[in-house]
Amino acid sequence: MQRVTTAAVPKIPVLTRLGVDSRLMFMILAIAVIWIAFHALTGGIFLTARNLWNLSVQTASVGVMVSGMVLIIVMRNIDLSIGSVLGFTGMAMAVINTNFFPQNTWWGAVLTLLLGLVLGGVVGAIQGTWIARLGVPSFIVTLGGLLIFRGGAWLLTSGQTVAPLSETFQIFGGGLNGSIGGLWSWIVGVVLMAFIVGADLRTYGVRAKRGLPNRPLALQLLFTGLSVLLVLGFILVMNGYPDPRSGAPRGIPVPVIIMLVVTAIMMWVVRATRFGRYVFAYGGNPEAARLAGINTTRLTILVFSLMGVLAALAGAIQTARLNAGTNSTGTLAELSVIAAAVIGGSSLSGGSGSIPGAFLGAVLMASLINGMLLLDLPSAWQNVVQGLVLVLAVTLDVYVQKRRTK
Amino acid sequence: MQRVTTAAVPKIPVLTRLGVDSRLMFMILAIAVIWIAFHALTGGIFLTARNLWNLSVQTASVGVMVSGMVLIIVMRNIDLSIGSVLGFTGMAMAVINTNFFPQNTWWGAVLTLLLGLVLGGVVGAIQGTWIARLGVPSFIVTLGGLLIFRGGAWLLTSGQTVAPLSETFQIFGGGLNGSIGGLWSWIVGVVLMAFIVGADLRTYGVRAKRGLPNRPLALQLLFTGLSVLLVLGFILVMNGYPDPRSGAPRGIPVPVIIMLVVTAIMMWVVRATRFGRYVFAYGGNPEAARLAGINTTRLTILVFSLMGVLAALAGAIQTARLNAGTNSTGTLAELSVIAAAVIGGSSLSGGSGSIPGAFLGAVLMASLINGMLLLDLPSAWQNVVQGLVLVLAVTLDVYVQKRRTK
Amino acid sequence: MTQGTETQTSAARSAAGVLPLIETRGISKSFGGIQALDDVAVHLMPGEVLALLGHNGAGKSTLIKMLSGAYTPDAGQVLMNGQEVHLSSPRAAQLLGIETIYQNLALADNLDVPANIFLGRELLKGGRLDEDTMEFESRKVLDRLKVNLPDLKKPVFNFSGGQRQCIAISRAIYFKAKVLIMDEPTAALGPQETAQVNELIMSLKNEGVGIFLISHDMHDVFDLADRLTVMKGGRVVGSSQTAEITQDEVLEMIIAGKVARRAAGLS
Amino acid sequence: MTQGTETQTSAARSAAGVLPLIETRGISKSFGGIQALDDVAVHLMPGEVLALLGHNGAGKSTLIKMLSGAYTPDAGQVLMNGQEVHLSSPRAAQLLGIETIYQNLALADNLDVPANIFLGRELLKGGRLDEDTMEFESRKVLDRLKVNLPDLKKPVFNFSGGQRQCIAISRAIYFKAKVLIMDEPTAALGPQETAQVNELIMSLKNEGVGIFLISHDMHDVFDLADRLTVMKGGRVVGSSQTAEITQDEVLEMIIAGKVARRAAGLS
Amino acid sequence: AQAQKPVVVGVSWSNFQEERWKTDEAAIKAQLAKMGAKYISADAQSSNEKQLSDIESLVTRGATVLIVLAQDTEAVLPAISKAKADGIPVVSYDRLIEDPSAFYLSFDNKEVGRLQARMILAAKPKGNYAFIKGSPSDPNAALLYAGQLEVLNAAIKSGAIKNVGNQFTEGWKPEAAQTNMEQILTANQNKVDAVVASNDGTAGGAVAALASVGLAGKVPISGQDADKAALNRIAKGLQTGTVWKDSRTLGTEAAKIAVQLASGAKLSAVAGSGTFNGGPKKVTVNSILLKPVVITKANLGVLITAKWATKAEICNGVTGATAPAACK
Ligand SMILES: Nc1ncnc2c1ncn2[C@@H]1O[C@H](COP(=O)(O)OP(=O)(O)OP(=O)(O)O)[C@@H](O)[C@H]1O
Ligand SMILES: Nc1ncnc2c1ncn2[C@@H]1O[C@H](COP(=O)(O)OP(=O)(O)OP(=O)(O)O)[C@@H](O)[C@H]1O
Ligand SMILES: O[C@@H]1[C@@H](O)[C@H](O)OC[C@H]1O
Ligand SMILES: [Mg+2]
Ligand SMILES: [Mg+2]
Repeated sequence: MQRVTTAAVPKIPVLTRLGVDSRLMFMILAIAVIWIAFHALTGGIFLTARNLWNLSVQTASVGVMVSGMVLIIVMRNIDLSIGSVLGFTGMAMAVINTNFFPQNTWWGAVLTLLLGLVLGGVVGAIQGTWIARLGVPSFIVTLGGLLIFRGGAWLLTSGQTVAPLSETFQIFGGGLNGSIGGLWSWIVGVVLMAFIVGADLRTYGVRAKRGLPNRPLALQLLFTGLSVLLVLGFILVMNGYPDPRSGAPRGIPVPVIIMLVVTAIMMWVVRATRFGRYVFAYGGNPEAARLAGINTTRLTILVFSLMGVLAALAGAIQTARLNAGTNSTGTLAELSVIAAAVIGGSSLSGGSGSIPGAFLGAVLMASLINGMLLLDLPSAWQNVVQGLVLVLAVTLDVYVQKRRTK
Repeated sequence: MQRVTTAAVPKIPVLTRLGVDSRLMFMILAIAVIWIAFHALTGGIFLTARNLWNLSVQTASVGVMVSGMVLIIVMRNIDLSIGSVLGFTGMAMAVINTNFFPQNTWWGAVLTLLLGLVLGGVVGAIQGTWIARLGVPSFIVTLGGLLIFRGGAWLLTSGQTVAPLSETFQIFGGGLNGSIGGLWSWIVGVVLMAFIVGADLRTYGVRAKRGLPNRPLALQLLFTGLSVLLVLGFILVMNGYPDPRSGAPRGIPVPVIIMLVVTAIMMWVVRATRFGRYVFAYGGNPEAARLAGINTTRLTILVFSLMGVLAALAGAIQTARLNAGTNSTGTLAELSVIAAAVIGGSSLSGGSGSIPGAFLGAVLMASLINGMLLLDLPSAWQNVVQGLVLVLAVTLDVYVQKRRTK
Repeated sequence: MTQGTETQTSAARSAAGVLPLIETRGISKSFGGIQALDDVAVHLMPGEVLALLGHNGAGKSTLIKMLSGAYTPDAGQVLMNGQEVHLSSPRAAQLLGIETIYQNLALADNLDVPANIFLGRELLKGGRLDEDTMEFESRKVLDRLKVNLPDLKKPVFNFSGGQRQCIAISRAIYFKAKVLIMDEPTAALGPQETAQVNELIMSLKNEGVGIFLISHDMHDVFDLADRLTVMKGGRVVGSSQTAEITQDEVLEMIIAGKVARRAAGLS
Repeated sequence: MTQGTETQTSAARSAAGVLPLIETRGISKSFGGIQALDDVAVHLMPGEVLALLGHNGAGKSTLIKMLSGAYTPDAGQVLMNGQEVHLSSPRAAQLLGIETIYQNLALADNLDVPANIFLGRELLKGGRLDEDTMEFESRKVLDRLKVNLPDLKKPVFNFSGGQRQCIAISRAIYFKAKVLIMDEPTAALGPQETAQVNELIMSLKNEGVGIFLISHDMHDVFDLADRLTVMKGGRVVGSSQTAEITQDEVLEMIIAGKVARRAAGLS
Repeated sequence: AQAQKPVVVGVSWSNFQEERWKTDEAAIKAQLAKMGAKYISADAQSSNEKQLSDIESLVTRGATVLIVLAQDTEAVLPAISKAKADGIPVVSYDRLIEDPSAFYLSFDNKEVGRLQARMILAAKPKGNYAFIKGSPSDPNAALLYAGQLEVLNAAIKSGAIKNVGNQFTEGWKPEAAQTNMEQILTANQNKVDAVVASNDGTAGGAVAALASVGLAGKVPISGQDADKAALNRIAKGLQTGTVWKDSRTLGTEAAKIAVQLASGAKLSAVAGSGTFNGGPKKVTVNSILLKPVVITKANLGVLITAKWATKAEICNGVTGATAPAACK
């Protein structure tokens, strides 16, 4: 048979071939563009150590919660209550911290936090149980939660602001004493870099030995090098913003450490644990997950409890940062968190989502707000620009993803 | 073979057998219980003509939008922008009405409304096109819309409230001159009752002639009778609240007429038109709808345009009711509307939803808020109670539905 | 692609004066690195039943999705009656008289049986959906398949595998097609239902409808098909008149991906 | 329900000293008015292949879903080795050694092949998922089916019908079962893949596994099954050893819903 | 007959987010209880639409007089005219409602803005000023800002004062104010010499931002409402001052006036009333305007004497030489 053909060379997308997640690359690129644009527009302010340091703290609260929201969304659920749970647990911690523990003891702060996290977990578990056992849509249950816990936050103190908190508790907020200092930052940084190099090389070696496909060695080295540089840059930035009192580097703020640790753990959970696998299986096909013998009820309850704990953690960060428990803390936070998750590639129809993507989504949103405030744009224009950039960034992303799989 | 059996008489659910939609029945029951409870708790205030008249007006804005949201949700989408679009179009109409048309002409009011509706339709069409053609998740596009049009509402007048509007435009809000009076209400009522009797009997006759299953005649008569009584009661209530100036009955408020007409049309669209059928087909299986030759892009754009028009209609009602365009009008309306749709049985995973259900959902929510206001509860407690009742009502509903199909 | 590069076989057919009802030339399609179809040419004559055979993942479903407008090819042409056509959407294919039964059935699970059968082509009466007539017509077409459906007005979600397949078949046969594409239509059917479908295929064939039949059932293929084409790994292995080949030779083509020695001349 | 009302046949079997591996008694199930199963009693001996036959919608899939823990019966009992068991969830059935291949395949479309095969029973190494071993083992079990899968690490969403079926089969056979339930396992498979599955059934049978095989393919049933049971409209029409009945008689049972005269004594 | 009917006072609040409203409410309740009138209320939760419904339901519940804290002074008018039609008198509370049928009782919001600006101007006559404004959807935020600018305009024109950043605070949220302040500081390399914050909640957020760059206590910052947390900050020297609107007086007055009006008194007959026409539409209304008091470190004691806050609340954690007189 004679061949009648017009081209069609099989085209494996170059990024896939190189083992690079194109979505993450795109998001990093988008953030880079936004950063550089703001840097130019603000006359060189945006990309200063000081502003990036602030940006990192401003991202922390959403950044802590968004990984939990990814799991919820992957499981075809939604949690509208997190802003209220944040406010409620934050207020509870403020009350506990100022009333029940001697000020300025380490254990007072830690115990306050723990009680807050337990409270968040319980609240989440109740909502999760309601959803999983009674089959009530999560939208309704958590909308109820939104109302109930917002009211609850007010009722705790009849609307009074609770301030100030103990100095030790304020550490969670990343204020003047809320970062780990230059030396510790370097220690963290060096450990991290060593870990990256070690892990990358080990994986490469193992795969090579087993004959599994690998990136070209040079490329792998480039990647490892870039990761190391990223960590280095991060530490340099964090240490580049001095404490105004002493002039010594501040180092990484505690809320940022919390955010990074949460993100790292959650990435690990999704990649390497049964729990993470089950969350995605359920999202892909709830019935298949059940038929495979997975206890889907327990899974749902767990995920909502986790979300509650993370909301409480964010509540601690916000309350400590503000150095006050207020009844409005966390209002509308659910929207920012859901938005960050969706920007990062979570689909509300379930089954897909990415923790690092969501993290970058949170960074993108926070960068937009941060930059526009530097420009001193009127808030109405801020809304408009934020809306436009949001839509455009995701549109570009969708376009890139489509071209890739075409 | 010997039979070994424990019972298992085939049990066709009694409601299904009688041709009654159990979900609607349940919701009506739930509303009835809530009404009666409030009536008792408020010492006989809730079920007065005056309060029900107010309740009907308070329901109008959400009631007008919720049917559009049902279609959007059925199609596996969401529209977060409607509150902002409501505010934006409302503000635009206020500006148009006060600046461009001579006050107090009929055509000025109508033209203002038309321009507003067109604006809403265009805004919706743009969002719909973005979603359908570029494949960007509706959550993102309409979240962008939420930000953009909220900013836009502010920018239209630099945040200034625009007031007062022309007296003719105020009619859309159901204020002092915004109802149709006793005589016209009776005319509407009688026509409606005649229509119900006619339609029911015709349907019954046709089905009987074709040998299709019918309700027992007595039951059908009971149902028709109940419907007629409902209309009668409605008219009596609407005419039971006198105009304080003249003492004459107010009659049905214009926004309530708008809401009822929109609901009736949308019910018809869903039941009897291809458009409605396609919306549900798409929701059930988007790929199947496409493969069946349905132009799913156009469908999506149409549905979002429709939503935009309805949001503008609600914007006219709200603005006229406030007799002012304010930049905060409609804030958080999206949440109430989505909640009403979900309470009424729309599933956020798509494919299912009911217009009358959503309408009843809107009534239920509005009743809760209205009733709670009549009680002397502090607002924080109101939030808590509202959240609890919401969750409980839907839980019961879910429980009833499950038992029915078990 | 120019006419000059047309395949010999199709040139030969044109010479004989009968144009194929539908024909593909050089169709290729890849999905993110997987070459699902590579330079595929098939054709179908009026009143002919062409069986498409091949191992799982050979590319049969992908090929017919090009013809039904579900996918667009990366390269290649589709011709109907010698004219190039652009099957850019399922609607476009329907309008040209191509009806398809998809392997995954493609039903809207939340709708009832008549709604699925008439989806996209609802009957109207006085501007509104004519539910009664659609129900009546559905009952008629389903009865031809002798399938047992307890209640047509239920959402098809919970119907059994075979019941769903019958609904999908009814969808495609109700609207008079010129080309009927059937992707494993009887895979889930019971013996009686299968017999009905086979009977149906024969009667449509006699009405001049061209039929693509994808099937793994060698008995059915040899009972029904005039000609068969075997695919492997996205390419056409070869074609033959069913009368001129044996089941074992076909099996060898499927498994080995080579034209059996005796059948080689026929392709 | 008391032991006293046990069926004669099962009493007879107990007398013979061999308890059925699994047995249902008086199972009924209805869905919102549709009686999908009505007083069904079946049993399966170790190392036996029991074919379940019947028209579309007869209730075959519904029956086996009771045994796999997917549904709970409205009435009736399930016994394993003479002991009543409560198959309250798919997990419960798995733990009792019952593995199932569902007709609708039940795959998590967004996960890759190894993730689907090991779903719910992932291999761990040092507390984390052992992806490499799972991939390796998946490859092994898939190779037994001679199926062609281009890339195991892709989400199964886009795999062809037959490829998906092979994944579902691998899922069920990887974990050593006592009872294997196969709901139309070869419906979408090519001839080579079907042959492999059939071979597999025979070897599992020889290992003493009891197998429920739902199939519409009379050839396969007569090749593989020791015994067959025909259902119609949610009830058991009759059962027979395959050796003692002809294909035509079975067909008559399926279509007429009555035990063929000659086979009547066997039921 | 009028006298026999018990007086029911319906109070429509715009929201309860700022802690001061609880105090207002308590004062109104206490006074009404004294006078044997009944108190009923509703909270519009910052929504114009809800306030309309709220007022409707207050009337439905039998309110014979209304006290309205308007969310939007224009958008509340339909409710006022409805009430008027029903013959129900209205006290416009704290925020002006430009309808002659409503009695205006307030601390003038623009005046509050002026006081805030003056307090800061006194502390820092020259330099870079940042403005932390209120909620963009709260018309009072604009009034406050207008008052602030009125005082500062001359200095701004002369170049003595530079407006280096002015941001609305979404929903008056302290956390939003904090982020806004951080960015203003960053944009100006900390060269912010004074902050005009529109209330104490937002001041709290701004102070937290100042604290994290070591500027808390060094940069003058205003407020309003005399929230307890703010008083503590003033005592600690972290906030310059606040504008105290003794909402107890306001509440008590409002209750008294409401009862008078309910028993048929003419608006102009209310003891101590004058007229006011300083609103944007220059409508003349009957009014009583109370004097807001500027509270700074120097006169914190006033609040203790007035039992607004306890010494313990104000002086919590305040020690050393810099402690204000009130805490010694
Ligand atoms: N949308 C898609 N994305 C990625 N790969 C695809 C897609 N559709 C099909 N494939 C791949 O293309 C190949 C051909 O698939 P196709 O469905 O055409 O096979 P088939 O011959 O119909 O097989 P079967 O007999 O099992 O139905 C398979 O390897 C399949 O995995
Ligand atoms: N979840 C359900 N809800 C309602 N009806 C159901 C449900 N599951 C099955 N049915 C009905 O019960 C009957 C038996 O279905 P089942 O799937 O058991 O048939 P089957 O014998 O497996 O048929 P097939 O050969 O087509 O797979 C059918 O009429 C079907 O419509
Ligand atoms: O007292 C302030 C009030 O006047 C303003 O309208 O809202 C915020 C409050 O702090
Ligand atoms: Mg196929
Ligand atoms: Mg079946």
